[in-house]
Amino acid sequence: MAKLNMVEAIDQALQQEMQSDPSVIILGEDVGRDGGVFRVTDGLIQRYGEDRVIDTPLAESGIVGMAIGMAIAGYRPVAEIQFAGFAYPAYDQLVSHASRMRNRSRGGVHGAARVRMPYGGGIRALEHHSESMEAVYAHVPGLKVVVPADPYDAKGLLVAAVRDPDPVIFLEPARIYRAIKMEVPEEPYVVPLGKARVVRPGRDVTLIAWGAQLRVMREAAERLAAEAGTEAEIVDVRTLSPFDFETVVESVKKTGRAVVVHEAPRSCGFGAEISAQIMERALLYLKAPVARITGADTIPPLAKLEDYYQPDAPRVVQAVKDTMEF
Amino acid sequence: MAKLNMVEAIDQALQQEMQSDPSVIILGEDVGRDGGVFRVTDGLIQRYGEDRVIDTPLAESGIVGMAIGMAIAGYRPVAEIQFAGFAYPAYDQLVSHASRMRNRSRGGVHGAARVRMPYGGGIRALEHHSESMEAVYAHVPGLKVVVPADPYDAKGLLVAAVRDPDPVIFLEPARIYRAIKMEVPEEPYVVPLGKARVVRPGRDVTLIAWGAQLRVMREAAERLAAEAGTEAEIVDVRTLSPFDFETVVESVKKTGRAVVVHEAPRSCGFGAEISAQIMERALLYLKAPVARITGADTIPPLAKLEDYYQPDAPRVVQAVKDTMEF
Amino acid sequence: MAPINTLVSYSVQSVKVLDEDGSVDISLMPELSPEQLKALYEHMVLTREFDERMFKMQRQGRLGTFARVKGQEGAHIGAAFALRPEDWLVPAFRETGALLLRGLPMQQLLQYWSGDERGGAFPRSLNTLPIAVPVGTHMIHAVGIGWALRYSGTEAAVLTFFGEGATSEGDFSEAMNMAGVFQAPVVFCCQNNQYAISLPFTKQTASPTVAQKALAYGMTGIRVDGNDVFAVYRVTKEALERARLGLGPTLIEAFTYRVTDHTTSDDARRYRSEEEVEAWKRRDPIERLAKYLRAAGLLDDDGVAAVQAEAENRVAEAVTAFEAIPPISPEETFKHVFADLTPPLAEERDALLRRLATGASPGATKGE
Amino acid sequence: MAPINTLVSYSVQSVKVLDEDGSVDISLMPELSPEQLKALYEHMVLTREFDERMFKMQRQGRLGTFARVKGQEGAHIGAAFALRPEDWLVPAFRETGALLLRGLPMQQLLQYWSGDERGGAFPRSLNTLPIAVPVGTHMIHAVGIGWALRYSGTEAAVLTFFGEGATSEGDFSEAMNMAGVFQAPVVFCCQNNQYAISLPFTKQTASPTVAQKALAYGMTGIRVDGNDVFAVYRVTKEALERARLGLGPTLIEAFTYRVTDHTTSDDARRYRSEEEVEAWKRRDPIERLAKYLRAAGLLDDDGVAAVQAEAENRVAEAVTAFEAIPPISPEETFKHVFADLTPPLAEERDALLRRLATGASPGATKGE
Ligand SMILES: Cc1ncc(C[n+]2csc(CCOP(=O)(O)OP(=O)(O)O)c2C)c(N)n1
Ligand SMILES: Cc1ncc(C[n+]2csc(CCOP(=O)(O)OP(=O)(O)O)c2C)c(N)n1
Ligand SMILES: [Mg+2]
Ligand SMILES: [Mg+2]
Repeated sequence: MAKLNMVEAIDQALQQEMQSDPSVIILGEDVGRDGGVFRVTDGLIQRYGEDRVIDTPLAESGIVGMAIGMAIAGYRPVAEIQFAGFAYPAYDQLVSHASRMRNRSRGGVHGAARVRMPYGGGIRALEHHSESMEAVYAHVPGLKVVVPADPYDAKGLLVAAVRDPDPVIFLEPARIYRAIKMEVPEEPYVVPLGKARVVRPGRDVTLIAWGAQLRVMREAAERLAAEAGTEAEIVDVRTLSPFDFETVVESVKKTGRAVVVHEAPRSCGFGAEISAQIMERALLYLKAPVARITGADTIPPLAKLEDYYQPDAPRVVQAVKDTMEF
Repeated sequence: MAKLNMVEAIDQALQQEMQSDPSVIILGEDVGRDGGVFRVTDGLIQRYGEDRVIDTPLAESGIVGMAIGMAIAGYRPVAEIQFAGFAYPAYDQLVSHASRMRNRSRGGVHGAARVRMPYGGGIRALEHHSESMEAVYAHVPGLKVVVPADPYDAKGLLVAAVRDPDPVIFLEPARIYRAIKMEVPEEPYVVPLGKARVVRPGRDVTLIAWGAQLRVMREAAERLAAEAGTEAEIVDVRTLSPFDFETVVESVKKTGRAVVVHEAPRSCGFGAEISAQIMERALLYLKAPVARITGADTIPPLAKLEDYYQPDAPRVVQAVKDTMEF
Repeated sequence: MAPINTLVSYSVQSVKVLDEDGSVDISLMPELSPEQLKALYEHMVLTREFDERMFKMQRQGRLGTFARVKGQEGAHIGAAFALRPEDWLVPAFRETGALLLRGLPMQQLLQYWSGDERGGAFPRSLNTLPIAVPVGTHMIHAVGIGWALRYSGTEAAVLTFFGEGATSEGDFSEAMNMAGVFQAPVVFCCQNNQYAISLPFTKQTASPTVAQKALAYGMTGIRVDGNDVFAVYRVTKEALERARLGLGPTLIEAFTYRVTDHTTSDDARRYRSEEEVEAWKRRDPIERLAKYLRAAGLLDDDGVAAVQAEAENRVAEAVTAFEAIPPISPEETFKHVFADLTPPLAEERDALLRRLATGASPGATKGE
Repeated sequence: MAPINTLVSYSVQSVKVLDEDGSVDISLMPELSPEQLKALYEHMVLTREFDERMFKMQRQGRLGTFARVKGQEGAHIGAAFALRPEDWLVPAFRETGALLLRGLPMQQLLQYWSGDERGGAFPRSLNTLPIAVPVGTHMIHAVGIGWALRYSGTEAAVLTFFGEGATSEGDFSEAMNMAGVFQAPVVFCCQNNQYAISLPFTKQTASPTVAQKALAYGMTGIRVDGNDVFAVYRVTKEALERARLGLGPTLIEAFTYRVTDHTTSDDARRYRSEEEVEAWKRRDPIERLAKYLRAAGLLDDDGVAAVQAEAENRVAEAVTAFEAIPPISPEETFKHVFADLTPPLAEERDALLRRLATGASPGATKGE
């Protein structure tokens, strides 16, 4: 099996889905000739031409709106927004149309735009390039929200998203685009939407995260095992909407403790939803309050202060220790 | 003291702030000649003229963007978005600029647009006219989010918002625009932002809500007292951001039980944040999990099914009973 | 060296075929058979009758807020009359006549405006999108559909409607620009009824016409008298044909007037004069067409009465059919959020059904 | 009856003053004193030198990603040269020369591009907004400021810059339309450098010029040769004067070329040919101005060398000053979210400070 990083895995997923399904269309800023600013769509225009890999004008609302129209007409558009921080102009199209077209027409047509975007911090970028606003999509009925944490999942989840009949916000953690290489099967496969997974079993505490934070979790778990003999179970949420509460709750029922980690601002982040659900579904199992390790409720800082904003292993380790001693 | 409904109270607040502060400017669709589609700005253009009560073209992003420019230039713009369901085109201006201008310029300039909008369901309106998306503002660092629950607060909170140096999303529950009349002092007064209030004391359970749900809470509390002898304490959150966790947590520490109510979709609604904070700050006081009574994670239904979506007193009563028996 | 150089020159044309006294400019008159002419007339009368009836039902509390089309029948029916079944229609919310012309059953529209989402289930065969309430946001869907038609080699086009107020929204500009870039087979039809709720056209934009907005996108723009159903039909037909042939999009400004309130929630007397409204009522598109038909020997007093009676009948039947529709069940809210019910939604739905099973019925708060 | 009626006619002009060989059209040459001419030249050279130095520093890892302005000095410096101190500048991100001309200290710009937010603290007296990264979204702020200037009776105007890519964003259209409606004293200056990252202008819009986009808003639009600093200056000066007099906004398209990569993260060879770039390098705006100055006896070889040496000195000083800036403290993140620290933010800040006090330092994840 070839070892791929996330960029390559996504590129491969797109290439294979385009190959097997002529209704798959790519569109976005610089996705064609340039292969995307992160090279995620590299080589696709050479294979599939300008009509299926569309370099659009600079207009995010238009990109998503056009994708909705394509979906209505029976295509499977995969739109790219260059950075999640530039997706807000398309928020109206997502909330008012993509998420509702099916409901409005009682299933007659649907607005299943698949919208990929690099998101999250840790890449020392300019203002607006480090946004983690997954919660403002997860709160919208009718949108699915997916975040892969490694190349294998990135391919399988994206294949699932492309084949899914509903609009999907597919958030790609830019920080780990090239940071992880792993074996990725050559043939297409599906990692189903709506299923979390336990990536490390453990008995003492459940660590819950998605995307780039999974690496932080793993490091924290190793340290905890080494430093304190604490065995952390790690759950990769993978799909924020629909949320797989069963996998999460089952783990917490076992461990009795949970720490949720995300880099998005704390207030009203998806961690709050997870925390609330754990209380609702497993209060009597809890030996300590569910802790949240998150970004601050500040504007994500520029490069020099970014590390102070991002959750890191020491913070998680400390939070787990506090939780264990509660 | 005159008895005013919320529309009149807001109109009066705007009028008085315009009177005392020449930098206060109103802008929005139909706010002038028409006095606003809900008549909230009725009479203002006659008093202050077209230059201070500006009928804008139909462009929400432009309205908020222009307000940001006015704020930069030293004015206090109060923009109206006709319905919260039409604010999404302005989401980018709010997230990318209003909330960040101060931070970006290190305090040199600021984007303190005050953005009023009718929000919420219960008015038997068309699609998009019943939105309760307060959470997608409360999640944005740098925005304040305020929801009045009665005419007195509407006036005092709006005066505070107009005088506040930061951008404020001021959500007016359309459902109770004219449903409540109460004595409102003629002279201007401030209800400070960031302070919740206990509107009904009680020992057994804390009901937490904002906006139109306060009426539902009161009815539920009366029924609970009558039917079950359960004395509910009601907290009106008033400001979602910054959130007054102290008032909420203090109440829950006393009662040991809490039910949060909102009509917004459940997943990632502001109720999740409150629930998570209660657990974080008061787990050991809890006799039952914090319950959430909310709208469903569906597209808000049209008129005929609206009542099935909106929280109502029977649902809250039941939730409290379940909580009491936990 | 040519220091001041004229790079490009443009002009904006306006077209009128049918005069207010019913006479036409033969050189511009579109080809329309007597049957087509009568169909046009019948359809405009039916739409007006339906609009009147809906208004009454709204006042009786049987329908919710809706947007009347009275006085604008020439504009949107004239345009939609040029559509073929394989074309697409992407409406806003003030095109009742166009929707009916596409074959949408009247009772379904009543159902929709009564607040029953099942009314939005427009038959898929109509190639017609549901009503779009957020102003200006739907035209880009027409571009996406148009792209798909072109890409698939389908000889069909998309007609999308919107008001002049919608042209101020950023999405209008993005849709126009993308239509230009992708040469999408889309006809953008602006019903310029001169008001966006209370805002008059002159305050909506400093541009003297909507038509010239096309120039920003390298597109053709043209203005027609929107109360002249022949002009609107002719111009739209040509634009659709060009679109179907791959010759690109067109912007049509149908200059008309909203003689009623903005919606049933509005009171237009707050912002405009009775005289202005009366003057425009005299330019009624149906009257104008009737004059022509009478002069052409296609209509007489009996014909007028018959068409009116038939319209009333059909509307009455639709109202009866509407009233026979069983009430919508609360489960409907959960049905089409996603293609398949997700586990969290199933949980929420089940909770609702359990509540209802215990006899609980949703209670509005006291005193409302 | 006038069936086909020309409603309005427009043409789009282009202006050129300074030829590629350095000769000027006297009839169009703006009034500029020898001092002003020299200042223009010095400033363009300084900007280029600074741009080169920043590029080197970026490659050394001392700065983050930034957008070079090489080849576009004529466009944005020519335009900004027409500003008065009481005017406002609302920049995008590719106007280094204009920012420096406003008086922004070079070290502050270095600080900003190095990822230190304190660099955004542009002195309030400069009437200059911070850099706007989201494309197309800032021009509406210029309209709000312009509205305020006009309302307060201040005889001043606003100049806002953006690229041709920005014209595809809906916000551009909303800003232009509102500027037209409110007759805001705003000059919209589009640096059409023919690329938006990899997308060439011809695919950005079907409109042959940016200038004609003004017609959609009842505004005047004009194209100038953006590598002709005299033409840009002249046209901008006139537009600003009109604006200050309350005669409304103008759209200026400065037609130029981005001879470098889009940003330091880009590789332009992926999407355009070396020949194209080379051809445009030969139209360099600084060279062109130098030819004129030489012919006018205002510059010679020594002068060129002296100006270059002075630019190098000033840049070197700025780099030294930049390097002396003490590191930013983590507390800064919390300082300007709101005017006053809110209780929840104070709690978060205190938690961070407590962590740091225990000696914890933020740790990147292993293997990064
Ligand atoms: C995005 C958005 N903003 C505001 C509204 C409220 N609204 C409904 S119709 C309307 C005016 C529309 O004017 P125009 O486009 O001219 O169409 P008309 O109603 O005249 O047919 C407004 C402001 C809306 N529906 N959508
Ligand atoms: C809203 C938004 N979308 C995408 C981007 C990413 N991006 C940065 S610059 C750029 C191209 C801008 O092109 P243009 O407006 O012509 O300006 P230029 O870079 O050529 O000066 C893009 C797509 C962004 N910054 N903002
Ligand atoms: Mg209109
Ligand atoms: Mg460009």
